[in-house]
Amino acid sequence: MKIQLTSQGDIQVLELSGELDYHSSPDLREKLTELTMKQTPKILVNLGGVDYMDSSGIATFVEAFQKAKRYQGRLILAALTATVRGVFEIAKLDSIFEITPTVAEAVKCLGAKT
Amino acid sequence: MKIQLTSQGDIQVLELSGELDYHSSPDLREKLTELTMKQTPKILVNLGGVDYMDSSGIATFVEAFQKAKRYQGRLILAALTATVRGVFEIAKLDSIFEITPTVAEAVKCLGAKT
Amino acid sequence: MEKRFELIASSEVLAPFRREFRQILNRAGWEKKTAEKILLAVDEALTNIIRHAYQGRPGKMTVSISASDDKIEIVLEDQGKKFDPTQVPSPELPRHRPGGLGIHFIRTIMDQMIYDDQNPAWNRLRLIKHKTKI
Amino acid sequence: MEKRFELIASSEVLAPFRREFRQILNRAGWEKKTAEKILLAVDEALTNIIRHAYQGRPGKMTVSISASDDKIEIVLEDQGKKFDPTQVPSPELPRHRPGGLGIHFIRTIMDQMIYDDQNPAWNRLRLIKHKTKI
Ligand SMILES: Nc1ncnc2c1ncn2[C@@H]1O[C@H](COP(=O)(O)OP(=O)(O)O)[C@@H](O)[C@H]1O
Ligand SMILES: Nc1ncnc2c1ncn2[C@@H]1O[C@H](COP(=O)(O)OP(=O)(O)O)[C@@H](O)[C@H]1O
Repeated sequence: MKIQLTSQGDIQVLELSGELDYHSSPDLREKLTELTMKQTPKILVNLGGVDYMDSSGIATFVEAFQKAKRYQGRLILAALTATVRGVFEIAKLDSIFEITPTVAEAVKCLGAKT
Repeated sequence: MKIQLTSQGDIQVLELSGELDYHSSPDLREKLTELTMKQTPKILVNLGGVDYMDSSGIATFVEAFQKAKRYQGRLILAALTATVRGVFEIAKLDSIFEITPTVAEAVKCLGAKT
Repeated sequence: MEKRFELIASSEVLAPFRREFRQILNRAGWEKKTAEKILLAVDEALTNIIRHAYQGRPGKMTVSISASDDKIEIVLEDQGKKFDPTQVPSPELPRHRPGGLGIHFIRTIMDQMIYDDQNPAWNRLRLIKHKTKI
Repeated sequence: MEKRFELIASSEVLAPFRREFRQILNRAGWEKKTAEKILLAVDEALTNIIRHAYQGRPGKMTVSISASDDKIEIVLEDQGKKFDPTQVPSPELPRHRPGGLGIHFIRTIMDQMIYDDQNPAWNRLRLIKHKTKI
């Protein structure tokens, strides 16, 4: 699992690649916790490079999503592969999370301020 | 942790020696579970050789004790070293468990039938 | 096709195991979408063994895979804490709290999840999936 | 006297660690009864790191011991799940269900249990005991 943090205006972008499972999810959790502790208002997670995700990955996103909600922050998941999208669907979480097909749409959705 | 099972009349005697901690407690748990699954009416645990016990050891005994109670079985702990007795005391469990100073007293207490 | 893996119960074994299992599923003729789901179900069961059955105690787990033309059967065995996952009730979805989805995934993906209660010292879980729903 | 241990977060390291720690406590002049209690407190904290902070993920934990004439301070560090044990309420005793005693043991045995919340990536727990109660 590789995690890269960049920013686009006032949006913090986490770009993930590799497999997100019980072993690798603590790294993602750490990065997301750093962002939510700072009350980052706009978090965009680019999942385009993630070809596998299990319930540990889901749990990590649910936790960050709830934390962001508490301070009125937003967390958007973008560019999900079919496999990863399928996992959100089995969990019936595809309707709870804000999910956009592409990163560009997520940026538009969050309204980047530069 | 060494565990030896012998019997004295209708009493099943578990003789333990060594250190009872998070690492070794599953072995004890397995032996005790075997006895409680068979609804062994009289279980005597000889702790004379146990010079260290932590809360995992306590938890193992509490679990077996509750299981034995459910089928009206009895579990007696005998010959505790001062260190081990101290741990039951911090947990305030010394008054809940049947504890006897020696194995002979435990046998008498359980009334071995031969 | 039969294949048996003996794994150390630690999270770093998951990714290499999945790599090999992916190839087996592919060779056994499972289409990618379903293969990824079976992979997920088995990964969830192994994660539970690592996390809940052994909880940081050293331990082993074995995965025995039998793939025939029409179905796949995966048998998972461990010597951790005795636990029957088939008894866990299904969670209400969507869950708004983190966790508690693993067994639901296994149940949803596989056709059968059978816990074998015969051996007092082992957990043995059988997961079966048919190529065409029966 | 200062001593630092780097341990793998797995249950088999506990017994060998205790053996060394026992000698340190003895050399630092602690009477056996109190030494065994301090040993127990540290063992409970390490067990919690193995079991709850890492949960079967590979990880490291360090124990740094400073023993002076009048007190001993033990600092435990890990990179597992962030958790502040000082926030856990004391259980009602006696507990009739198994478990839930570890933090109570640490709290009862040590004079101070301080969780250092400064580092977002590390857990750091300080346990202090004075030779004569202050
Ligand atoms: N192999 C196992 N051994 C012991 N307990 C287990 C096992 N698998 C699952 N459990 C228990 O069942 C609960 C639900 O499991 P699961 O649905 O996989 O969600 P999660 O692991 O995220 O909590 C776990 O929290 C745990 O208490
Ligand atoms: N280092 C830790 N990391 C995460 N959670 C912990 C940690 N230590 C304790 N906990 C949580 O606190 C609870 C109480 O701990 P404890 O009193 O040691 O009893 P037990 O471990 O037997 O449950 C644990 O069940 C666990 O949920």
